[in-house]
Amino acid sequence: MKTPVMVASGTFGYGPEYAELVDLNKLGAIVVKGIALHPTKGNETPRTVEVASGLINAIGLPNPGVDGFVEQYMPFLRQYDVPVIVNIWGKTVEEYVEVARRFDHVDGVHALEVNVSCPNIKEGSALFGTDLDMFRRVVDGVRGATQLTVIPKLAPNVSDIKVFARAAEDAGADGISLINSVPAMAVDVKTRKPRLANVTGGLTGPGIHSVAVRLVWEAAGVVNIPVVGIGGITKAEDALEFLMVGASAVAVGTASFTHPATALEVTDGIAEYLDRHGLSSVGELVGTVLL
Amino acid sequence: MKTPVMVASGTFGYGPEYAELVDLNKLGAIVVKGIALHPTKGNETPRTVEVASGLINAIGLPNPGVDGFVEQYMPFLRQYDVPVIVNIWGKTVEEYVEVARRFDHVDGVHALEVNVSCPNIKEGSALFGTDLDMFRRVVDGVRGATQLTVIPKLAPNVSDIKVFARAAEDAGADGISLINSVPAMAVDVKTRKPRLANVTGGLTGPGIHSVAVRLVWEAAGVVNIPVVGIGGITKAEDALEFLMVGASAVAVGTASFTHPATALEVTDGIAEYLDRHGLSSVGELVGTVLL
Amino acid sequence: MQCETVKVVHQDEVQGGYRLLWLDAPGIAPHVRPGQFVHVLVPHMEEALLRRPFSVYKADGPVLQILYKGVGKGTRTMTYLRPGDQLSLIGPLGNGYPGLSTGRYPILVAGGYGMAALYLLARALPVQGVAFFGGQSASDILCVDEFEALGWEVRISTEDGTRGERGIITGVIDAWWTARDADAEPVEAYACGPNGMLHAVARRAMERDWRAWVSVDRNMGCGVGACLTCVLKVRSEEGGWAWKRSCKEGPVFECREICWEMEEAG
Amino acid sequence: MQCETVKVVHQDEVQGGYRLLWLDAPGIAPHVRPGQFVHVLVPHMEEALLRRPFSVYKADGPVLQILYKGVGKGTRTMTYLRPGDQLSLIGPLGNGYPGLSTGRYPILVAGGYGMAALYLLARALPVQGVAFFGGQSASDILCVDEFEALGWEVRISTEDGTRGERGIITGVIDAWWTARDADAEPVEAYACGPNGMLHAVARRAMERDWRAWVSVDRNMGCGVGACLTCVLKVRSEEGGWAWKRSCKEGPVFECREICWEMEEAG
Ligand SMILES: Cc1cc2nc3c(=O)[nH]c(=O)nc-3n(C[C@H](O)[C@H](O)[C@H](O)COP(=O)(O)OP(=O)(O)OC[C@H]3O[C@@H](n4cnc5c(N)ncnc54)[C@H](O)[C@@H]3O)c2cc1C
Ligand SMILES: Cc1cc2nc3c(=O)[nH]c(=O)nc-3n(C[C@H](O)[C@H](O)[C@H](O)COP(=O)(O)OP(=O)(O)OC[C@H]3O[C@@H](n4cnc5c(N)ncnc54)[C@H](O)[C@@H]3O)c2cc1C
Ligand SMILES: Cc1cc2nc3c(=O)[nH]c(=O)nc-3n(C[C@H](O)[C@H](O)[C@H](O)COP(=O)(O)O)c2cc1C
Ligand SMILES: Cc1cc2nc3c(=O)[nH]c(=O)nc-3n(C[C@H](O)[C@H](O)[C@H](O)COP(=O)(O)O)c2cc1C
Ligand code: FES
Ligand code: FES
Repeated sequence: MKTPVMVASGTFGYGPEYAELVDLNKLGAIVVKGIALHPTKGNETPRTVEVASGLINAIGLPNPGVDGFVEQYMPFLRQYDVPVIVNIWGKTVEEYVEVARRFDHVDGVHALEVNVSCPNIKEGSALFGTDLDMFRRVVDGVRGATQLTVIPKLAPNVSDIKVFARAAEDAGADGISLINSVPAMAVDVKTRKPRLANVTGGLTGPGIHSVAVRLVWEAAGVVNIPVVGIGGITKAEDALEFLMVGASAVAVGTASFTHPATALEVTDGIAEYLDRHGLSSVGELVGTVLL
Repeated sequence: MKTPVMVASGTFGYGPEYAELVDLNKLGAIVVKGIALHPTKGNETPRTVEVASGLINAIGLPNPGVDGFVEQYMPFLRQYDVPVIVNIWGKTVEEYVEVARRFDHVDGVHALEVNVSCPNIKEGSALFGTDLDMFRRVVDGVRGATQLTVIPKLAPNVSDIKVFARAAEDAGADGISLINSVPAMAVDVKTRKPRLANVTGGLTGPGIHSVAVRLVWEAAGVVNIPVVGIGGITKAEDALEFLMVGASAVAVGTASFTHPATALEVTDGIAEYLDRHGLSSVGELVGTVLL
Repeated sequence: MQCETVKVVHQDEVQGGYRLLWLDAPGIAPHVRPGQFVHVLVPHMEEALLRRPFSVYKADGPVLQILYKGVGKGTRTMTYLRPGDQLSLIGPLGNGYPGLSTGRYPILVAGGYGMAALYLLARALPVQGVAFFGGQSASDILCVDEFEALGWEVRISTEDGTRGERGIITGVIDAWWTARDADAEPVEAYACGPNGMLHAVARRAMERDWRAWVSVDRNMGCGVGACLTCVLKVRSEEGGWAWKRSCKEGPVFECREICWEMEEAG
Repeated sequence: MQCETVKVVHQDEVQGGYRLLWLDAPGIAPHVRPGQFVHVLVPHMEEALLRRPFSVYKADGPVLQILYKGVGKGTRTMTYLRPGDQLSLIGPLGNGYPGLSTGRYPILVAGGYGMAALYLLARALPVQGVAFFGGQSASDILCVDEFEALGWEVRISTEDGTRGERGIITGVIDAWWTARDADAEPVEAYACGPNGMLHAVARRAMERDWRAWVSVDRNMGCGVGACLTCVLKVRSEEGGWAWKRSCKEGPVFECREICWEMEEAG
């Protein structure tokens, strides 16, 4: 990776959406919106609602399915010199495994991020992220189905993130990423209706940053595989916090909606920080928080 | 209660601190800062740090102990016509039980809020809030030790809040309150040091409101005892959301620091809402979210 | 499409809470087509993460104008903008209105800011027809002189009768339609306004064989097609439906595309 | 103490980034005692929840003045305040400086905004002594004329030598002390400035038998004693230590009270 700064799944489309505004070649990686075995329509609208320093979304993982994605978007993505990480999900362990298997030999796909933690899937998928046993089965299954780099993405709403981080490592994951959005809900008191058609959704944005830093710190402390820090990054300092508590890379999510070039600015800011402190690589920052 | 709007533990001192600014008689209840068996000094400084739409605190529960509190503050509080709820904590189940026993016959104390979820206690107290078995033992013990109303205060950082809500009800709690602060961390990237002496702390304020609404909704759905909604209230609408998803009362926390009179303004705002909608009591709003 | 830091040139109130904001946007303004919008990052509102979408009212050289009303947090904060203030704009966005089909007669139907949103189109169309403007009250009827100056006939209704006919605009449209020669050219309608108005236009278009382009107002997130917030249901080939992104494939749709019955709720 | 919505009367830059803010605060201003502070809710900064504490520089009738510098988010946002803008103030807060003990000679020691923070005291004290003002550069030396007008002798040092002696202010204090008559009245010092300066004054006070009141600058939450953010360690009766709240029992402490060795880190 040219930079440890990636763009997070679901917040950057499949690449083309931001290509006019952001030089894709300057991204650490593009993590595309979650892909399932078959095309999926996702939730009814409204799908997002803005709250204080946050956004709650219940998009519901609409996607063109593995084949649709490979056909519609991979030719575009292959034109760029940027690693493509496919975020995958399924409704059953078997679906996860099948999706992983299909991506195994797709030219231009560098890694699979395993979304076990999307709170917007009703059919039980949410449980993959908070039930340790189901989590293990999914990671195990995906690991067995592909030679690609496998990065389970952890849910924040668990009693002990360390247990999930270790389980991912034990199951042979090459890295972990965290956090996914935090389950949340908002009500329109005028109409007494939930603000999201799906009733609940996932909170993202600057408001969850400090929660994510704490979780990354806990998780990074118990595993030896690389950790990707995600949650509320809007500026270089936010990314540096993740690196210092133990992440080796980061991903910018919601902030791309506000400022499409956030990931590039974070990259520049990290470079300046290294310069100013006479450091030659990001690696020299990882896990250096002074306790 | 004259109003369902209380002030949350730790954000309103013991009463006198805000008495010049806020008419205490107009509060639904004062929940005082957490009290333990013996006087406690709390954490080193810095103890709080401001983040986007939030505050992270690691005060560490300094308090004058049961006897010190009763002696120093109860005479003051008895002058007012406002229910006093004492927030209690301990380092062991035995300590919780002993604190509860001592408050049992203290004149002017109306209820005990059992803080099992303060993330800033190192000696294992944090576990009371996330380990179901320890949670049960504490609530059981406190229940057995007092005739006072017992309100366990739930931690937000669990995989399934419903399990804890039901456990509280099963153990004989008279109500539950939630949420306590969300474990979080911030790093000063200039010094590479955590911004809090305690390294981690608890996030509160508007940024956690939607997470709290979701948790109250889930918890209220599985118990028949009253639920107190806490988290990020800054205006009447925020409190109304809690009521609509099933809370019977609410508590204002961090917002009192910003606007000391927030709780009174929320009370007024709820009254106006009832008026405008031709409702005669708050009860008519509880749990009325339209799904 | 680009993301440009632009400068406020001027801002003032037009009438009834509607305000006009002039922005110096040399990168974006020259490229705006009728019906396109810009995505505005409102300054001094850090706790709000999303940009706000606004149609471009006028675009002359490097300057573009937005006509808006303070309805919520973002638009109310915008009223504080002063000359020289900077803000970030993404645009031009969306597909905009198509040109007039040969042999068709153009009508415009607008409510609220929709009048502004149709101005560039009115200026670009080769033929001037009738513009129907509806509102609650006289203060909601905007830009009439501008349209008349372009050669359009403007017909007005207000619900309280303070300007034009009393009632909703579809009454005026229906009267015009009834009075119209049966063998006049077929109509091509362009509409922008509240969803109810758009649906009313759509129903008439489908009954009367008009072509009708409606610009829908959906809550938006990214504005560029990435977040899938702004989707609406359109008919798909196999008789089913599919989501389309109103920021990308819209905000303008031919009214037959939209699954109105399913959209009513949204 | 009250929570008052006050109006900005005026604001301008004094020098080197220091700004003077006049507030019409009829409820609070008349009650301010020297060394007390107000807790300001900075408007247009909704994502920041905490108020910012500022010493009162002057209080005349209903108007109080704050002298501040833009060092962070809150203070930089304050620079945008214009006459007529409203903001919420809690005050007066804290204990303030005590009067001069009989038979003592007063000296003031200040750095940065500390010069402003000592003005009301300088005006109130019955005896005028020497005021020692230290700063990085000439632009950090504030309010000198004001103090001289009150009859104080002002001695200055700057680290870069652009005003007064070159060096830190303790050098000037030490020279003054050495040159002083051995049998002059004992000293009572009042200090406000960076923690290092306060500690340096405290060391001298303890060696030389001065009484010394220092106003500490701790991060604050509530400002009224409820949150326990602003605590510092003071010596307790049994030879141990206890926390005191600098917003309530402080911000002014007699220097012997403070556990300096434990506070160094904070
Ligand atoms: C393509 C497009 C073009 C637009 N052009 C203009 C224009 O030229 N002039 C103009 O004044 N407005 C225009 N709008 C509407 C404008 O975007 C909203 O009024 C604005 O986003 C509201 O932001 P706010 O922060 O003030 O309101 P908020 O505080 O976000 O919301 C206030 C109220 O408005 C509702 N609301 C918020 N956003 C929308 C929305 N997009 N659609 C419907 N209701 C909404 C909320 O639900 C709430 O009830 C356009 C919208 C779209 C989608
Ligand atoms: C009793 C008291 C009286 C004060 N009087 C004045 C005054 O008269 N004039 C004046 O200019 N300032 C005064 N201050 C300091 C002033 O409160 C801070 O400069 C201000 O709170 C910074 O807010 P900010 O949002 O601009 O900075 P932030 O963005 O919050 O922080 C900017 C930097 O300043 C540091 N900082 C923030 N608050 C404080 C603090 N309270 N003490 C030390 N460092 C801090 C932060 O750690 C950060 O490095 C006083 C402080 C206290 C406690
Ligand atoms: C609109 C939206 C859609 C998202 N879709 C996905 C997704 O498909 N798969 C996934 O793993 N995470 C998804 N996420 C979560 C993000 O990848 C990221 O984990 C989260 O937004 C936290 O980062 P942020 O605070 O920087 O936004 C989505 C987030 C948003 C806001
Ligand atoms: C400074 C501070 C101290 C707190 N102390 C306690 C405490 O002693 N006991 C407790 O149960 N909760 C404590 N809390 C948590 C609050 O009671 C409340 O649950 C939390 O702040 C969420 O509400 P809010 O978002 O409205 O602040 C404290 C919160 C803050 C900010
Ligand atoms: S607003 Fe994000 S896809 Fe349209
Ligand atoms: S600032 Fe809250 S106790 Fe002092």
